Amino acid sequence: MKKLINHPDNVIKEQLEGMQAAHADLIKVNFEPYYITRAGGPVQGKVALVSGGGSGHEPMHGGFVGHGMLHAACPGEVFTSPTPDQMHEAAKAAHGGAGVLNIVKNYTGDVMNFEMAAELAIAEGIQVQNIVIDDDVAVKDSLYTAGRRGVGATVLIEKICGAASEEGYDLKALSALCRTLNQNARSMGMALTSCITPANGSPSFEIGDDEMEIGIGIHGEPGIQRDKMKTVDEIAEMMTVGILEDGAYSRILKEWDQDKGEWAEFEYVDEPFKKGDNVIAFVNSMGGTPVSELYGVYRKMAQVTDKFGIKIVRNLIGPYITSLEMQGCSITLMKVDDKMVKLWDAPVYTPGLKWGM
Amino acid sequence: MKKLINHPDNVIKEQLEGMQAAHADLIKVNFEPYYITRAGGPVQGKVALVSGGGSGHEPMHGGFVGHGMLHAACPGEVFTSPTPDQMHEAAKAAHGGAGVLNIVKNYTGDVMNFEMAAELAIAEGIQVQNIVIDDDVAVKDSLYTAGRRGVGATVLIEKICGAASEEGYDLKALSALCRTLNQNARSMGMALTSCITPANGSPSFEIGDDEMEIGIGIHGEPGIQRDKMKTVDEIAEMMTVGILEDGAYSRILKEWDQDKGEWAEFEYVDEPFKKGDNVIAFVNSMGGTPVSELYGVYRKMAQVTDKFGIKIVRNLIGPYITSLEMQGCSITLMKVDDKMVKLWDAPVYTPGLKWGM
Amino acid sequence: MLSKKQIVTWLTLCHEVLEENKTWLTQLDTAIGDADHGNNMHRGFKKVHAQLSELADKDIGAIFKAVAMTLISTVGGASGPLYGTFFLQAGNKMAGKQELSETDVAAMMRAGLDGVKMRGKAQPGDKTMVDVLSPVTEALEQNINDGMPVIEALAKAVEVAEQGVKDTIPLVAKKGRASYLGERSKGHQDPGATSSKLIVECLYKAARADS
Amino acid sequence: MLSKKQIVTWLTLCHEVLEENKTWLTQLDTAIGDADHGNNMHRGFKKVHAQLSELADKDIGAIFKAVAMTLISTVGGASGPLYGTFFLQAGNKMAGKQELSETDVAAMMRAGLDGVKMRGKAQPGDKTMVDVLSPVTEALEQNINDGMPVIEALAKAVEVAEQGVKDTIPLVAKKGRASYLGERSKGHQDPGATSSKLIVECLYKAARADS
Ligand SMILES: Nc1ncnc2c1ncn2[C@@H]1O[C@H](COP(=O)(O)OP(=O)(O)O)[C@@H](O)[C@H]1O
Ligand SMILES: Nc1ncnc2c1ncn2[C@@H]1O[C@H](COP(=O)(O)OP(=O)(O)O)[C@@H](O)[C@H]1O
Ligand SMILES: [Mg+2]
Ligand SMILES: [Mg+2]
Ligand SMILES: [Mg+2]
Ligand SMILES: [Mg+2]
Repeated sequence: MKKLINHPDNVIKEQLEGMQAAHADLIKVNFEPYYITRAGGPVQGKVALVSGGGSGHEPMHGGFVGHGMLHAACPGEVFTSPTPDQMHEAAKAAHGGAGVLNIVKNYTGDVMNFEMAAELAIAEGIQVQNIVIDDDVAVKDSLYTAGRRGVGATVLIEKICGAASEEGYDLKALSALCRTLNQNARSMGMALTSCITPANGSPSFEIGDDEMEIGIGIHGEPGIQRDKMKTVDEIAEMMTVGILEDGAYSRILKEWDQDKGEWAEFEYVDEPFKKGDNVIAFVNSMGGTPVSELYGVYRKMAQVTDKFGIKIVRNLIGPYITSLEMQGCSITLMKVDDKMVKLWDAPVYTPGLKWGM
Repeated sequence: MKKLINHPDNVIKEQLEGMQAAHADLIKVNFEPYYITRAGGPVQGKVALVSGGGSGHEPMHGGFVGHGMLHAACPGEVFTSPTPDQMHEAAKAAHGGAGVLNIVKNYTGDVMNFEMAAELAIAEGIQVQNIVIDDDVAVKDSLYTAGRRGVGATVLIEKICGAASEEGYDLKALSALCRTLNQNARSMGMALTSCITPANGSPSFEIGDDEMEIGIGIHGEPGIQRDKMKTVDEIAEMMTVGILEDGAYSRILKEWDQDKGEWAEFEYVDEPFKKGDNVIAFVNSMGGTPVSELYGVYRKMAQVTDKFGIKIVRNLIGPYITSLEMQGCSITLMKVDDKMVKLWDAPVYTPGLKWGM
Repeated sequence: MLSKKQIVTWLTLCHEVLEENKTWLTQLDTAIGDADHGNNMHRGFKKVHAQLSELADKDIGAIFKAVAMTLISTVGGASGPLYGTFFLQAGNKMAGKQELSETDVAAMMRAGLDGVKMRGKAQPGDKTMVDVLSPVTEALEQNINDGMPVIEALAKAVEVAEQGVKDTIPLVAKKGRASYLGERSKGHQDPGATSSKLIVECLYKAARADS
Repeated sequence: MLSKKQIVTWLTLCHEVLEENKTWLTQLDTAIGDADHGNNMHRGFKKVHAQLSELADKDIGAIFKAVAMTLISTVGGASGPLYGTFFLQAGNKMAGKQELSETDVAAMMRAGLDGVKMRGKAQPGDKTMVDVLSPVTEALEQNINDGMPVIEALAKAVEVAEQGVKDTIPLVAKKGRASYLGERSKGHQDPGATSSKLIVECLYKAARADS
């Protein structure tokens, strides 16, 4: 294992110290427990947008704290969900009196820990909602699995909801927007290599020089299948077609019922993409793949969406939701209306994403 | 070799097609010969900032075409300087009647090809100046080598000069600014891995799992020395100290003498950094190293600069001048005054860098 | 009967055994997960162990609840809330007790298992820790109801745990991260079931230690 | 004497030989460069070869200048402008000629070498193509001045070229990309010197082919 690190035990702390040193104008890093909030403090009267997850996906989420995006982010150990007490401290530090929206990626650990965190905040009188993101089409059904993973859509949702919070959406409206964006988005990922976590020192899976993993998540785990390596046209086509041909998807997600004061289950059915849809297209590097290769992916993806009758109105291309140094990519398509596009275009100023200000 | 590509012969064309498809609002890609200009066309009355180099360093330079940065960029074959005819076409396409400034990284091929390109433009009545960038301190002297390589400073210079062109600097003033910025900047790079060019299919050098290359450039060539792998603190300290303790540096660079109508040689002497200097600090990924590790580098670099009495006033952290998928990093420090900082802060809107608009 | 001292011994052994088996649990979680289960469990029980001295004067229920809080705030991932809920529910059930009768031991396991199933919604056969905790709980309840002494009942529980963890190998995961792999999760032993087995073994070892 | 046909044969052979040796030149440029010299030279002379038929009616100087333009606009890197300037200066010197006398051949090499040295500023000993082109030019001038026929003079030039390229091996590079490596460039044969040797060999083979 060769990484630009010191002792594996200190990686997270030191990288957070580096982030704090680099972005003191944008973020404030708390060290015990770990969380990141905006340097300017809580934004009074606006819903606090909070997310978190294991470290190892940078810039997500800590790099997305700042104006127009997250109010707080909690980094756990590498690839490990942060803990409720950590998320609770972050929520309290970011809370501006208008409630907290937790953007929760759909992993068993993330969901449970964020639920316990929400319970802690609610017990202290903070209004909270948890919206679960589950955009990964590689996981086919929700009955016999832990459900679709939350992957690329998370980045797009954090941006759009961050702008909506800035615009003054209340918790109910912001939750509704977040829910709709999740239902509008589908993703697929693949890997050329695995990755090595500092704590373990060895690759998360072995893979040959002529092989690739299809349907990966973001935690270095194997995908849903191993294939022989193909051309980027074949790969991008397979992934984009996989997204576009994914049918109606139904599952049950838990959200907080404000009136009853308890968790409630809701069944959501996502409709597939159809001709005439406008989308944001996100081509993401898993961390080790350079942007030049992403443009090869984008080229074929754009040909496929065009043939399907879908219009790409905005795009994002680069390493935004990563798995350490893994080589590979993911594609996310998110159906958007004009309002969502305006929120996408709204100013954002974070370590990981900047435009408009 | 596993890459997200189709046939190696088509990599550059296809990646440029992907860039065009993704950024039609920002850039216009010409395919025979290859060059990239702004989608809005030449900017009348402003100096056209042009650069170029081998492909493989994305987003540099094509990803930096747009408002507030380059007017045109020429991509050659991977790691191969583009040709004079290509650069000449680009200069003509970008020329807005106020002359062309070529930002030329100091490699034998880049310098010679850009000189021949300048001669072609001058012969057609276009005012041209070539400024050579040579910030790499790993190459010690200029008498017994081809001189210091142009590396990380190039990105910072393209940004600051792009803003200056926007502000209306004429060719003489812009050239002077460019020259000063080059003299103010020093860099050092290192690699954990080599890289594989599509045309060749094998690593540019072999390196063990417990080794690193110090003093690399950006073309996958070996560095000035091979070392046993060290901690990020040791590496960042060595690189930063190497930059800060680099003494006065003298060399001869060629520029166009407008009055005499010929190339002339000028001796430039760069002064070392000193206590009290304000700098822009740029921690760059060579392409395969994720941003999280860059923050580990930044942390120690900032400690070293602080101890030296240098103040970091702005920074840039991420993959901006790369070598395909190489894992490694580079550090650039550039002394800046208030005017330069204002130019750094000025709006920029390109595929690879955006803020302020 | 299990004394408070033996309960504390149990938790100490958990720390030692989970530290010894950190690499093994990591390997299991590498094949069908994200390679953090070994580190997660080690981190959590190391903190538990560090706190044991200050918990000495509390009742067993309070000790379990403190363990729960520590695991929840230290482990993270899926196993943190699950094991945390196990000890929280066990702690509620064992509130005020200074020692555990045979019946208490069975009730403790039942409360813990119910908590894990309530929190994670897994059933036996889903290829999770429930595939160990469930048969262990049922065996304890059955044997203790039939009058078996605690050491013998726990010895039987260890056998059941060993069988339960082996039984996860051919299963296709339906819960947790391994479920993303579908059929590819077959042929691999579940990490959480393995740490559960280790924890049950430690309880048995503690029962045989000084009271 | 060399006929125009033999000059065209020379350029055709350059294309074939540089294609055959593409991998070898790549390997040399991998050890002390950026691994593109083989592809650069192949790309350039492939384009030269494709244009040869339409150059058939031009004089030798014009052929060389067309070769120069093609190399300059196709090769890139350091070798493009250098070889381009070689053929440009050779072309200027050979303007109007339909065949080359022995003296012309020596003058052509001298013009080309001077162009390379003017453009790249390298001296013999810097570990570049000049370490082949310079001794070759001097040998040709000397031998042809002494009355040696062209085929024999070129045979001797090939020997000198082979020695010149071997002599680059122990040198520390002082020009070009290899110079960044300092002492580490020792022990490696220079790629540009190697392609120069190949080009000289092709000229010899062309001199022995049909006129
Ligand atoms: N819903 C669930 N119910 C019960 N146990 C579960 C559930 N989900 C996961 N687990 C257990 O957690 C283990 C993985 O724990 P760990 O690796 O620490 O968490 P993560 O999967 O978040 O990385 C699995 O092996 C499984 O036994
Ligand atoms: N200044 C120079 N003068 C003469 N030859 C040079 C000079 N610089 C480089 N070369 C030659 O060019 C060769 C490298 O060519 P090539 O790899 O095509 O270009 P680049 O170095 O730009 O990648 C070297 O082996 C050397 O022989
Ligand atoms: Mg985990
Ligand atoms: Mg080159
Ligand atoms: Mg795990
Ligand atoms: Mg080369």
